[in-house]
Amino acid sequence: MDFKKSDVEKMKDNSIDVAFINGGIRLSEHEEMVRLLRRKSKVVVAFGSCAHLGGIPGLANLYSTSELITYAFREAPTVVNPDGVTPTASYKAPEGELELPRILKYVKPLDDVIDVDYYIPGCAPTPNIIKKALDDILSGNLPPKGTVFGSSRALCDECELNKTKPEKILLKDLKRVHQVKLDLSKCYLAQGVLCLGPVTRGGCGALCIKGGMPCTGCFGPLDNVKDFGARALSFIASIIDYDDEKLAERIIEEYLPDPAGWFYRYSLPRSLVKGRYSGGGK
Amino acid sequence: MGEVRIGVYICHCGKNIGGVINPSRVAEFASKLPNVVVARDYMYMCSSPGQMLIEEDIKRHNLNRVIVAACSPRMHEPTFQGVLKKAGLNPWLLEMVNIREHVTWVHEDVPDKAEEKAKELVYAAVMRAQHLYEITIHRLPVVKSALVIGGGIAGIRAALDLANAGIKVYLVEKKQSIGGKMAQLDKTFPTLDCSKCILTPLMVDVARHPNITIYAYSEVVDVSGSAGDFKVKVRLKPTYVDWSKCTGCGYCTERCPARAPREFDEGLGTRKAIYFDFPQAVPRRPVIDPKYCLWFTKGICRACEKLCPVGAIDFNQKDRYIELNVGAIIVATGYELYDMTKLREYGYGKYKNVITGLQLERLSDADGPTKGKIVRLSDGKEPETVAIVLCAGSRDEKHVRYCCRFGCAAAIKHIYYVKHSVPEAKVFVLYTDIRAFGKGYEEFYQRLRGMDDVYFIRGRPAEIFEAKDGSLIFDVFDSNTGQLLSIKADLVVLESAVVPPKDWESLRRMLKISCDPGGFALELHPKLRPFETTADGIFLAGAIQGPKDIPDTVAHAAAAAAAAIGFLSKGEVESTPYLAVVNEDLCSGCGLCASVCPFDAIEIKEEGGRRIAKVNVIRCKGCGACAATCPSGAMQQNYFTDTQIVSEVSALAGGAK
Amino acid sequence: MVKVLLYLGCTIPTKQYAYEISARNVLPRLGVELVEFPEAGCCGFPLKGINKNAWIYMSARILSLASMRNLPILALCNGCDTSLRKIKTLLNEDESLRKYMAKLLANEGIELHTDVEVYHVVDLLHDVVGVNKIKELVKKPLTGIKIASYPGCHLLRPSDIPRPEDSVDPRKFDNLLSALGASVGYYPDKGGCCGATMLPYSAKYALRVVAGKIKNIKEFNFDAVSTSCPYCMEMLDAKQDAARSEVGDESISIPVFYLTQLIGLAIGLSPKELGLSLNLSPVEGVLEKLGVSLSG
Amino acid sequence: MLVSLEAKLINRKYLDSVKELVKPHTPQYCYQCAKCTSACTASKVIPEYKPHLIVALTRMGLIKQLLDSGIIWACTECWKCGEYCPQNVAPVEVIIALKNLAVASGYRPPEDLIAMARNVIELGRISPPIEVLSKEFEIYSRESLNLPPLVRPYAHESMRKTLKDLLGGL
Repeated sequence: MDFKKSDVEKMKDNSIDVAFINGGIRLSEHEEMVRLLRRKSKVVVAFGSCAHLGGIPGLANLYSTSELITYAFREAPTVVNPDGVTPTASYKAPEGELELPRILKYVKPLDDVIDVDYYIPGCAPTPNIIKKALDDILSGNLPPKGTVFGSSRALCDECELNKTKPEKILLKDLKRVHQVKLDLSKCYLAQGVLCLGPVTRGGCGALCIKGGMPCTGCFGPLDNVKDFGARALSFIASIIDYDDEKLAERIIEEYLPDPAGWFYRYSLPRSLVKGRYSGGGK
Repeated sequence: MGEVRIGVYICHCGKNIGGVINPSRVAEFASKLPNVVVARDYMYMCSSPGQMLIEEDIKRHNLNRVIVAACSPRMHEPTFQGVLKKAGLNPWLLEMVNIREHVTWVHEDVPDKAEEKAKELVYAAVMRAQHLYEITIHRLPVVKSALVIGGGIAGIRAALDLANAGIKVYLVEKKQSIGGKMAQLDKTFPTLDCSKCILTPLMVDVARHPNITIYAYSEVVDVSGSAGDFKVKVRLKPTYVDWSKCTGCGYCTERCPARAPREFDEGLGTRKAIYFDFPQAVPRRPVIDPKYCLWFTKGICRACEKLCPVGAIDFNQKDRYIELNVGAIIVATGYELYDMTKLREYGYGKYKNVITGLQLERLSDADGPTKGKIVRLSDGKEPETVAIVLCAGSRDEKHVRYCCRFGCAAAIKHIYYVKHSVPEAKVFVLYTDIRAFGKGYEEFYQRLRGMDDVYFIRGRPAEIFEAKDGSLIFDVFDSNTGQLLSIKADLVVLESAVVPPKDWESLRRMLKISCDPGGFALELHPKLRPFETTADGIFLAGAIQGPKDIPDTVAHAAAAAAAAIGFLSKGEVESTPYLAVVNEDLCSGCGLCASVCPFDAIEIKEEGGRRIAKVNVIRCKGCGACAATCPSGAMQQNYFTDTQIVSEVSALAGGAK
Repeated sequence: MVKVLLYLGCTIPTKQYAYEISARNVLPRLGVELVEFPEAGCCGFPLKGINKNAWIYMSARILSLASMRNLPILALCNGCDTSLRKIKTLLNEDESLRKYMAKLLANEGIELHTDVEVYHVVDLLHDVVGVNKIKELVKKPLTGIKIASYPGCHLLRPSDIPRPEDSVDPRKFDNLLSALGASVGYYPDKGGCCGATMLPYSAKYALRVVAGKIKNIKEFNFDAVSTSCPYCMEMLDAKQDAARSEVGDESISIPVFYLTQLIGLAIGLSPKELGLSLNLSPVEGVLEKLGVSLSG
Repeated sequence: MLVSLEAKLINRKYLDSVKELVKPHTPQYCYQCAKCTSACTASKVIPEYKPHLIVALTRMGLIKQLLDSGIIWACTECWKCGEYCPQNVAPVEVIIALKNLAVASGYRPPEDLIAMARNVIELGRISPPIEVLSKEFEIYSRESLNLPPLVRPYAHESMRKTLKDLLGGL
């Protein structure tokens, strides 16, 4: 369908110097395209959270394909579809039988399908990181394979508010950012606002923090951390200061109605459980 | 350390393991695993030939990892670590696999599957062993001095024992005098010695001992540092008397016109506003109670100042603070009586003639408010009948769950007091069980129950009411006679439940030691290490570990002192091998580790413009809380790093292939 | 002005008419607006020995019906008060029980709700209306009359659920009597039981309980007794003669009043408005002291 | 009398159902201090009535003997035992459970109680309104006292059905 595809197919293998691929793998077509690009490229860079970790669309992994289709084409509040038509893989039109790409069971990050050399994290990637990656690649000063561009330390390391952090952070309450008047000169976490800076790779320059928003974790985990959400959940659980299980549960119910959305916003397909949910859905 | 070279040793443990699975097949399996140089099985790995086998292999095959698949590491990990050490290897290059408790003992009936499991566990250990590394134990010298908190009989005994062993002791007591509860008692069971007669010589010994400094009327306000090197801040409360000038002549206390309820008499008697706790007080230096002193309350009088022959009165005194540096701390803060007004159905605090056992001690004491005569408090008359109620608030889900451990013996002693003071009185003892378990207690019980007009009633009153003449009436079902008895008594004595002191909780938090459900300090092991705590260098003496009578308290205190002496004379403290270790390069200084550390072992320090977590190697107890919390994986725990655990877990998840 | 559902229970509207009459006449004058609650039946208290669930079900019903009216319940009877508060607590704590009861009630179109305030006369008057307000309304103080307050078991116990009175040291009842100008005082059996629940098992023993209680009150020189429970009234007042003959002690004799009747007298209502001619104990002496005559 | 503690006399099923009914109270924790009996209203007038003994027999599983005696119906439910019990046994709750168990096992409660229960089923109250006598032997009724007439409870028919189910064949 895409005329450019045949152009690329005609190219010699390994004839592209660098391919920057963004987006997660959602359709069978995506798999095909990235395999093709891999074959033709010397270096493949996963570009942005979706390619790196699966990204926000990866949260769809909490639902089955049929649930997703039913919701998207029939139930969503903005949908008008009186006949209840949903997409099918093939369709008989007067012009002949048309085929659409198949929806995969799960969204996958890029390296679930092909070998990836480098990662540029971020949703969206910040200009400084893109520049650094380009500089390194163009100068031939290539880092070890598998490197994620950005800092090797968590965001707190470069966050200006880190020095305002009290000696101990133990929280009786969690607050979402719209529920408090945020003091922009004080560590957000110390104010009880769920900031994922401690668990997130730095390198962005703490742009969101400077803009009055806590970190939501788009740069993903650090090298030593296997599962971003599990780590995030574990550190939050550690600093919630209740001996009473019931009170702690109350915090979760009240302030974390959507833990998967909070802790795996960008990385569910990269998690150890990968969100392979097979229940009825909510 | 270069190439990984692993030796695997499968123990038969006689028939314990060998009778269920075939250890040589497991060894055969292990020999093919990555980096395994040698794998063997042996009848008793822990025997000296077994140990020798490993030692020789280490030398011959140049092994640098050893895996022993045998029993629980609780049992023999130290044994095999010793083998490694002897062979010149770091002991933490050992990995144990428990194929006895975890395999053959529990899966005896399915030997095939058991063997499969043993293999899988060995496989996981081999994968984990690839990532083991040498662990260094840090050592720090100890300060050879000790702090004893609390100057009751437990603190006194512990302080004397430590001091006699040549250790410098600081004894901090919150009241004016040391002596504690024992000083308030008239007599002690089961021998009925005069309590003060046996206690005061010890108090004097403490005061005279060159190695002991007493800080009376003082309290510990802050504890920092760690085992072997504690820094302790002590508040010396203002006494308004310059104790360095005072000679203890007592002239001031005789002439003071202001009266106050006497704490030492449990509120029954009165004392002056300037006072000693009791005549034999140590130190014999008075304090002024500003709540009752006429100068503080009304701005008049100052008689004591005018009369003091040495000019020691100083109304301008303020709090003073001193800092002590000690290697060990002994906690001997004792107990308190449970507030009997909470046991409302018995009317303590509402009816005058309902008193506590400790109040009876004061009535019986010659130095007490009645000069030793036991009387009804409402009218001062001799009681014709006295009812002693045991388990008042003890063994009660609504009050105190546990047994007070001395109420029974105290009640028996109290029968004696009553019969001694008012020989013709009738005494009713209302008990649920008599627990006369100590040495000589049963004999004591026998002696008192043989007395005339002493009636033991097995039952517990439910409600006590006041009759019109101020005596007390209640019904009690006596399961000895099977009758519901209606009793009228002139005096009711409640053998109160026992609880930790009110201000104990803040001290406990300062010391960072745990407590049991009753709030008492938690010992390291209830049977084997009852006078140590989870915090190194902090020991427990007496009732703060749980209710105790005097013989048990003294024994416990002496044991705590012996343990502290042992600790201090070792000369140095060792870090745990399971230390938390920071990869400073990865650390972002977010500080969450410090937030969760229960031992205050982590500090966030500024270094080269960055904030980095630093672990105090002596304070760290290797609990792993920081490592589990660290969001960036920079904090790892020795012997349990993420890499070690994940490789073990993935090996298990993937199966033995 | 406080608005409540007048919940009468069983004994009051079928037998203890004096309580109903005095409550209906007195409470509105103290600023309590009574709303009829005729659709409410028994609270189930007498059924609990036969089947505990029947008890829970009946009280759950009352709570739900009251919740539909969106008004607090005023229970006149101690048994009703205990039932409603106990079942409210039970249902709030036990999810499976709550589900079970919701199912039973759904059969008759009632939605289970427990979010309803329950008052008894004593705590409503003491805590909501207030002692001072009552004091202000007193026209004929009960000066010189020493009255034993007798709250009755179920105003006090079980104390692990919210109770109108303190279980060991009940004071509110005495505070109310003091506000009327009466003198009050201590007697040991104040927290004791009237024995009413023992009646079905043995009248003889139940009467001995009554006799013991009156004896204890007289020992402490009281002129009269006041209660706020129809069962206690039935035992102390109606069964007083029987109790006297049971133990053969002529001294067993004391006037017994409902709290509401005494308040009524103090604020100047007539004996008729208080149903005083229905009291069977010798109340005439006290009335005479107050200058009130039954016939008048 | 000698009670033979044969295994078959100890009725675990009864004991378990009592334990279930009295939750969160704990008859198994009773250590026989008899504080309940010291407090008990009924014990003061009925010497053979002893709550601690009822709990002891229950704990031993000797429940049939207990139910045969009928003594449980003497409880006044004054709740003093529950109030003062140091082990949260709450004998009154045990006794209520035993009463329930008795009815469910075919024992007959006192007749007056049955009559009350029947009235609750049929009328919604333990009795119909009655005429009362004053001291002067005047007869009074709700009507003569100008009290509003009583009505049947809400949804009486379905309530009857539910109650009949719960209360069994009384």
